[in-house]
Amino acid sequence: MLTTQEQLKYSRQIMMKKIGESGQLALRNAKVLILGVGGLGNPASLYLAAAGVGTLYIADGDTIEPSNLPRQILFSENNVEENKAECAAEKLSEQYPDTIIEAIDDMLDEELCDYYLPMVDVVLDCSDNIQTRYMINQACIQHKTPLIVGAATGFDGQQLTIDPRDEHSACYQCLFPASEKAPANNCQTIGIIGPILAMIAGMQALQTIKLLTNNKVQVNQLNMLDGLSNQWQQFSMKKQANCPVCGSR
Amino acid sequence: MLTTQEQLKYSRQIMMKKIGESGQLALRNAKVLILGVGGLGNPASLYLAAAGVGTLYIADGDTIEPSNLPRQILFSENNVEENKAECAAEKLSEQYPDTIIEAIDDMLDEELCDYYLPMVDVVLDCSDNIQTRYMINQACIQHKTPLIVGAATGFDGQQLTIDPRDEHSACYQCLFPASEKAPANNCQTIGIIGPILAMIAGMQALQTIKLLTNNKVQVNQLNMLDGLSNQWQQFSMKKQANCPVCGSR
Amino acid sequence: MINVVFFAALREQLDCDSLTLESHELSTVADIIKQLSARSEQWQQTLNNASLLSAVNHDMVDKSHPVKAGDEVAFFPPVTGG
Amino acid sequence: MINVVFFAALREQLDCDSLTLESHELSTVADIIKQLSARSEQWQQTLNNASLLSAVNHDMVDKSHPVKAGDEVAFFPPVTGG
Repeated sequence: MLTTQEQLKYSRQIMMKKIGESGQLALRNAKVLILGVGGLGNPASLYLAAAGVGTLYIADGDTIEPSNLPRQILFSENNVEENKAECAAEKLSEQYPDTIIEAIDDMLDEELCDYYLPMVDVVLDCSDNIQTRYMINQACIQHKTPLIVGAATGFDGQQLTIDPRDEHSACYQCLFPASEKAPANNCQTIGIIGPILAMIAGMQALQTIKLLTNNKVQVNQLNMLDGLSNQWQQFSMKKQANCPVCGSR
Repeated sequence: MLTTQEQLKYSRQIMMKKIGESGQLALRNAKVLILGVGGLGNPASLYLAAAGVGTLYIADGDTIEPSNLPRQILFSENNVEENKAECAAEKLSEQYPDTIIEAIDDMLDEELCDYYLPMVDVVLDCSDNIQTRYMINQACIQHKTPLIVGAATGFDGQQLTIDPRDEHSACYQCLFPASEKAPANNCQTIGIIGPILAMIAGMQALQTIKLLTNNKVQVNQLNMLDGLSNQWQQFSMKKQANCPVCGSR
Repeated sequence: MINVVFFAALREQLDCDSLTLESHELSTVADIIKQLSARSEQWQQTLNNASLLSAVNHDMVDKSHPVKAGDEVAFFPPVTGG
Repeated sequence: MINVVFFAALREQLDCDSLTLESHELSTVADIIKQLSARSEQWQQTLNNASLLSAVNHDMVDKSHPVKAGDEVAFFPPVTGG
């Protein structure tokens, strides 16, 4: 049951048929892992805590640098050199006392995934490199945990949702077959502008809330934002029968 | 000239060809008015201050209520009953000391528009009702000030950009001819979910940054987000020759 | 055939994402609204809202705009909150 | 004719948003890449990146996928930052 105070606070969400009181309760009972608390993980964690998600695990091994500040909106000058996950957890805990926030001050590896994934309902991939993306994809397939992927560099962004509980859902490896020439492009090499991250992380948070409240979430769909032309494109993808990660399920 | 510190801090923006050092300087010299500091104005003002916009005027006559907290990410429980513009200005000033923030603790009227619009380069319409939207549209047409409109309710959002300096640009009134049956739907009556606001305000902030850095900004284009189906649609619109607001220019 | 699509809050109000109509007898957007309004009170009310927006092949048009076989006609509401 | 569109960072790299090609002699996505690669060193490098993604009529496909007149073929890069 929601308290009277919760009913008031979350009233704009509860009044929506697709959320309702049962949806708000589902958010309160949900456990979400956010991998990476940089440009995407900052707004994603803020909006999920704000919406009333009960437990957030946020993982990042990096420390805050001055060049992060123009887009990583939880952090200030005086947080420079702090661990990102710990700093974000502290700020979110203060602002959203209803949410339990646990910081993991390390980039996840397979061992940490084996520990955390069985506890959570969904994972957000907010990481900044393709090796981590392959790793969390494989771990989510193995643990049958839904994975909401976001990525951004320059004026561009991409979002896709993987649901290993659905036998037809493609995985990250189906989309981007691992090659020896994995792209080295990232925010350090080609730059990034904050609002692209707000839009992609917003889509990740939206998919997460829909998934947790038992609304339909679109899989096998690559959403691509081309920010300079202000255009979103949507591409259909298929599970690859011979995918080395999800193909043999 | 940018200081060495600014060059480091904004390096991920400066390294992009479409921004560069000249773009970053343009952001620093820019003055932006944000009308409404609710669900849209919160992330829009955060991302613009973070990106290094030099001066933000933020206007809102409302006070913070508990039901705002699940989506208005600058505010906490202990800000309830404070004025939104003042509270946001205080938080933003602390987090982004490079940006001058002026709070206007009143919803703008025509008189305030006549005072502020000649000072600013662009206005963001982050208001929550159609009367204010018509008012700011008319004022921007009159002062030839670009207007970046965002709107959201439920799982849905819309964004359009109006540039009165471009004689072919349609205005808000061209899109939504004023009728006696103006829609009464708003966040109080049909609810709202935070991530939709992040996506729409992100698009507003992106358009603002593109405009200020002399990149092409798309006018005559209604961008519509249908969050339940996770789809963006784009519709072309035309300036109406007989529009009572912009038609006789 | 004319492909009619609904977006945003209309989908929930009409419990319908899209449908197809035979194009003969339909010469304008208004004709489509009139034909669909006969379906029920709910359709009548939703589609005759003065602020309903319409587009043909992704161009926003008013209700007198012609339609022909093969067109995609979209209906959606204005959004004004924030 | 085949309509070829580029998205995201490719636009800046190629200084091109879209173009059209005669469809005869082009039977797969790979053929399009081969033909366009002849334009310059820049096109050659950009389009022969192993991680380049391609779609035909908004379905993601691999490079051996057939193409025909009227198709829209899109190229775009994977995005991996965050």
